[in-house]
Amino acid sequence: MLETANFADEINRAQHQSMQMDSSMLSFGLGIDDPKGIFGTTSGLAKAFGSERVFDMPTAENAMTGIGIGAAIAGSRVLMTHQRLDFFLLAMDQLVNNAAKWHYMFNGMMKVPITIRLIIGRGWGQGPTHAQNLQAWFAHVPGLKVVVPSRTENVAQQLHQAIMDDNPVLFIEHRWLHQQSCHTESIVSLEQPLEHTQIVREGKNITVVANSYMLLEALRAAEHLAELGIDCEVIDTACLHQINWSVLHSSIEKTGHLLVCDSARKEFSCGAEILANLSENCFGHFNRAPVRLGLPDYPEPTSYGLTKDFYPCAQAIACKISELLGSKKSLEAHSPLEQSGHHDVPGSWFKGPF
Amino acid sequence: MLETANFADEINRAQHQSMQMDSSMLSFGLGIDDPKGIFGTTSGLAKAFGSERVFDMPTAENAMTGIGIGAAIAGSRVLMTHQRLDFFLLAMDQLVNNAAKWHYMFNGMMKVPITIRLIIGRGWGQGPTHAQNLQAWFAHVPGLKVVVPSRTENVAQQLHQAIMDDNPVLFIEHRWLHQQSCHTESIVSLEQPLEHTQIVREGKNITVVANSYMLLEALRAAEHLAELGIDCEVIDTACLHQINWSVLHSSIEKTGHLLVCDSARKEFSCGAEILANLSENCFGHFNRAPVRLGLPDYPEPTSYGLTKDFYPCAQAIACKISELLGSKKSLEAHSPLEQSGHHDVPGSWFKGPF
Amino acid sequence: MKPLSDLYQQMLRIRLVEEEIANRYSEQKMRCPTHLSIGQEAVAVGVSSALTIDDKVYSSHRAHAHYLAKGGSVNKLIAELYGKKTGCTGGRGGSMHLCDLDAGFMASTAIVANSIPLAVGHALHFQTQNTGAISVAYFGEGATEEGAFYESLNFAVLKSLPMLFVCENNRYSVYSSLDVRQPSNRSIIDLAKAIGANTIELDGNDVVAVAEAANEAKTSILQGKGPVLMECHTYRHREHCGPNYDDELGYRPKQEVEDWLKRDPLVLAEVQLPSTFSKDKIIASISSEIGQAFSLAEAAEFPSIDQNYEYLYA
Amino acid sequence: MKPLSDLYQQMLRIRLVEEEIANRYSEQKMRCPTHLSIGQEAVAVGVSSALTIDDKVYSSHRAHAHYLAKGGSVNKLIAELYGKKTGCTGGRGGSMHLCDLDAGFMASTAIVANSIPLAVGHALHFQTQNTGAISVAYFGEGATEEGAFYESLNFAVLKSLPMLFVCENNRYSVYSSLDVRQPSNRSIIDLAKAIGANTIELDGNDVVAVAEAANEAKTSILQGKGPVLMECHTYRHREHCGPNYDDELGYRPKQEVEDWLKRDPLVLAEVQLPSTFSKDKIIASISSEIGQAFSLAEAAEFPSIDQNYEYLYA
Ligand SMILES: Cc1ncc(C[n+]2csc(CCOP(=O)(O)OP(=O)(O)O)c2C)c(N)n1
Ligand SMILES: Cc1ncc(C[n+]2csc(CCOP(=O)(O)OP(=O)(O)O)c2C)c(N)n1
Ligand SMILES: [Mg+2]
Ligand SMILES: [Mg+2]
Repeated sequence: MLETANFADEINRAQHQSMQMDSSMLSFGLGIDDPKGIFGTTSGLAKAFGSERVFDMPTAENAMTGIGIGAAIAGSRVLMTHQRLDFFLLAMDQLVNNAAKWHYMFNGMMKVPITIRLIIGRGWGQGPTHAQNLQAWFAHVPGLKVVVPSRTENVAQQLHQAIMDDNPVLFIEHRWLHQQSCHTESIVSLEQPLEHTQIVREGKNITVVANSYMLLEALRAAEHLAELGIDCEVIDTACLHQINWSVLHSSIEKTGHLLVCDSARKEFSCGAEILANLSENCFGHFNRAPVRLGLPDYPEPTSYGLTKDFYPCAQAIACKISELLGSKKSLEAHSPLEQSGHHDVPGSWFKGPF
Repeated sequence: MLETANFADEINRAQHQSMQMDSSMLSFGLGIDDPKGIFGTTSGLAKAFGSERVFDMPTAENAMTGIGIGAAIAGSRVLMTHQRLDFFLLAMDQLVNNAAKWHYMFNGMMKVPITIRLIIGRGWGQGPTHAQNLQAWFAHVPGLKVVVPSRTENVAQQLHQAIMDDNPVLFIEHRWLHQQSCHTESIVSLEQPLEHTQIVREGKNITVVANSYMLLEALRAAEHLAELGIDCEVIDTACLHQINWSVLHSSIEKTGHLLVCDSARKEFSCGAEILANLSENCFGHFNRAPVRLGLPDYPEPTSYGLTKDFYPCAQAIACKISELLGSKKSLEAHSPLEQSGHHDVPGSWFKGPF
Repeated sequence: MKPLSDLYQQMLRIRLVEEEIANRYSEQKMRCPTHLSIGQEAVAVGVSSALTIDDKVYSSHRAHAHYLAKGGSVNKLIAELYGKKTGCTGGRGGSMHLCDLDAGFMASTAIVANSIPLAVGHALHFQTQNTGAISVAYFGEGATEEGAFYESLNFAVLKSLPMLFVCENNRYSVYSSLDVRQPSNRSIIDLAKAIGANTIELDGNDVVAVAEAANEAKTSILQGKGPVLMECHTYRHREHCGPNYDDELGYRPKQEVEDWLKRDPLVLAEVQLPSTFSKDKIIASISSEIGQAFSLAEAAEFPSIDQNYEYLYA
Repeated sequence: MKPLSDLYQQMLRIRLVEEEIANRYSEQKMRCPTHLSIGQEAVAVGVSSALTIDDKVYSSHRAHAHYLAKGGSVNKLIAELYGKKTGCTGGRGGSMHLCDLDAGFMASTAIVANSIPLAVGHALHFQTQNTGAISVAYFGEGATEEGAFYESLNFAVLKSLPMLFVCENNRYSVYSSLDVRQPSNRSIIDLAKAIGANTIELDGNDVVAVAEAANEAKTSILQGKGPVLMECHTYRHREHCGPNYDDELGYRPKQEVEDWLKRDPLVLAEVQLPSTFSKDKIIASISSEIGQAFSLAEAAEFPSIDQNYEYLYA
């Protein structure tokens, strides 16, 4: 029987390995050494590497980010973890005015090897201030790297290489991915060079671009559509700072159709950039107008009753694709994709309270 | 002889009028009542309305923003001014987690009538942390309004209506606009309803979209191109939260060509959203692939020697347009647009030191 | 000052409401992160006893007690936890975003320390409008680590605003004890004094002490003597977030937990009550109120998804 | 400790460099915002006298004196103001972003208080690497209003980091006097004490006093007694940003300005110098050094625009 690994454990493994490989490495964040170990992702680190290298911190996100940057400038390798991306809004000055610009404005004399893990909440009443994905903000700022993982197979590789990178990297984890598993066999080695933009599923009818949890939904939709004779190419844009545009351009040249799925608000988003770039560069290769899916332009409400359609799911993706391709299939054709159980949890294992 | 008004004075006038009309209104910011009056834009306010209503503040952007929001929730109308947008990065938590969401997450029970003036620096060695325009960040966040003025004619109207709006509004002023003038005759009344997206120059060959200082460059380019027989339609997207898409769509249907000029980094930008939206909605109306201009993806360097081509100017716009339209005109054809004098100042009146 | 029996009754009511939330949480119908105030009721009740409807309150993620003590509707609270239309924010905000404007409870927010500046802004409005009311910010000792707290206190003192800062020092921020977050020789009171605030340090489980201190503070504030910071030492009985006890995790010393449980604010008050005081009758009436609140909440409709676009802008 | 004549000489050198910048600024070849330290040289020189090359320094927008006193190259400073390739950041950063790694001057930054956490982070690195060096943060009294200052100090004390905080209290933030920014009864020293730092308050225009205090502070820090905050009272002579005097604007009381000008740190030191000390000879040598720095800067090339894409990523 094949053994399986899960996403949270892989994240944990990458951290252990990195700390082992670089004895200068420090890791800190609120609750990093607490009994729950940040959804299990940091369990055992403090024990293995001691409280000088792995430590809890005051609730002071702004200065603590600066302190991480300073330690990185000084020669430590730094990993910082925030239980929610939303809390990190307090530290934008340090991130943008210092970390992002340091290497550049000091003419290459110093570098800032800091990685900042940001966890995005969703569902179970996370609500307006515990469920924001601001990947578009980070991607807009020159000098930052932004990695948004989706798959258990390569998340350890992605995190390890983010940590070992000598630049500031935002590592944006969706909370609903933590329990995802894969066969240990399929896991990519930590050292294997990153594919910044990866074709996860080949297809010839339409190019579907996604990252984070949205990629899983896109893959589910693609599996289902295959049965209906629609062949989707699904591309993972995990590394937003360095999209391999030629992969996307070739795909459009092949398929002639594009759906971009954003895991944040649809407008003024990373999805907009992808759609804009492909429109500029693949003009003449589109058979129909490209389309987008994303979150609506209001905050995530808290109530179970209000979040039903807040996140586009596999079914919505399938509908959008068949609509784009002018397929006659009705909504019902995609009902196999309907989520069973509650829409506000990733699975029945999730029981709150946060 | 016609009298002229200037941009800074118009901003000043709008504030005086607003404070007069709403006796609950408070206005504060670093140096708001100092001898220089924030480039003249706040001169006389403290004297006219007293130090209870118009006051300087501690260097504490985060809490002061929250305090402004709290006063607005309580029933004051609030205007806050930052001498540089870059300083406001300290207050993203208050802006995004409180101001933007308040009305929504409390189900319409409260409102937040706060306007935040943010000034963008450029040139004279402003450098990496005094010259950022993060309009794309603000436009991405549901619940914010974002107004980016360009013209003396309507800047008082725009600011007055921002202040009188019962929602949080970011009002992003480019420092190089402050000395711009126009005939007093052409000034729009404070009460006249805003045109969120305005055709500033009609034309039939290409649609050029811009805001902020970039709009002036686009207009200069358009004047020049007209002489060469290229007729540009120039559209001002001053209100990023509420772009009147039908104005843009109709324009594309007419011209079949699009250039979007962004006053910030080109990628992951407002320009991307505009290009994406038009590609989705005007498919089939484009004669050629749409194009973009914007700032490069590195910070503004400080040195005079390094900033020469950092900001796309009228000449660059003209070149891009003739290239797009397949015109045979060479770079030299656009040399009348070349800036006279130093490239890092808006005019010879500007003598530093900041 | 209100008689002890009143204060006790209010604490008991809050306790019973929260115990019922805890009992029913595992039914998975209250689907939002929920931070119970059990063990800390004396602070909310004591402070509120000094406030009128015109005084405004802001709070944090742990806000149920503050909301109820200020006069917030229990029906709307429970309905909110159920995410129903009849909830205090119509389901938009959940447990971490409460509001009852009729009671002068402005808002609680979920980002540590970020409602403190709002409260100070409200006090600024009061000052410029000369209203004679005060603004109150409740927060945990963890929030005092945030720059927002420091900047807010500095400004409130600078302007001598009508502002009461209430710090509930329950010694923990989630699982983290004070010693990994604050210097051992740092006292919140001394810090506030150094900034120029008036201060009162007290036993936050002694409801009478809290009430007296709050009254005294309010009087001083209204005399224009500037903001007051009260540091109330207290303890939460259950886990940081959620309905259970979690002391099996071992993050709090056993002895410490036992000592504080003995100092339960309800127990401390109970022994001082007159012998004529009939607890049973009160429990019966509260229980029926609570039962009704839950029934109403369960029966109420979810808000309509069609309204999701409402109230994005005013 | 270094002899007074050494300290004086260094102050004089910094003064003359900055005066020459001021003289030439109107030529409009130094095209960047420039904040002169004239009047505040004693702090930089006194503190630096206690530091070795291994001790690292971070500073703010007003950094020329800190940079030069720590041993930063004058040629690279002037070239940087001219935006030349030979500047200390090759023209990337300008006056507000200085760096001389050979001298242990890490960086100055242009956002108020935002280099303080960096310095603390450097101290954290020193502590975990057990290097026996200290990290220094210079900042103005305005920076103490920022939460970043407070949070940084809190963490440094919590971890007992090898950290020296140097506050230059020159009473103004741009045109704003202390009374519109900080409570009248707030002392930065008391605040730092309340947080648990060791503190020294002193006359920042007395270079010997500063040097002694810095030495004492460093000894204490290296003994593991935790961070020290020095509050140095001082005054800037010229406008906040730029080469001129601006007292005609009237934002500083005339008498105050006069009193402080009399207490010029150079004047205070000069009267204590031995009679054998020959100022003229020193001025001559410094002037030639400065003249050369300006000539080199003027003659140097601008960095190539083609390199604008370099160093975005390491
Ligand atoms: C800015 C921010 N950082 C972290 C969190 C996560 N968090 C939620 S509650 C909490 C504990 C705060 O402790 P304290 O202020 O003492 O309040 P208590 O829970 O003890 O009542 C933390 C860290 C948050 N909500 N916001
Ligand atoms: C966060 C931030 N807010 C405002 C400014 C504008 N600013 C530049 S220097 C300065 C004065 C700071 O005063 P202080 O710290 O006392 O230093 P000084 O200029 O007196 O040396 C201000 C407000 C800034 N650079 N950064
Ligand atoms: Mg606590
Ligand atoms: Mg100062």
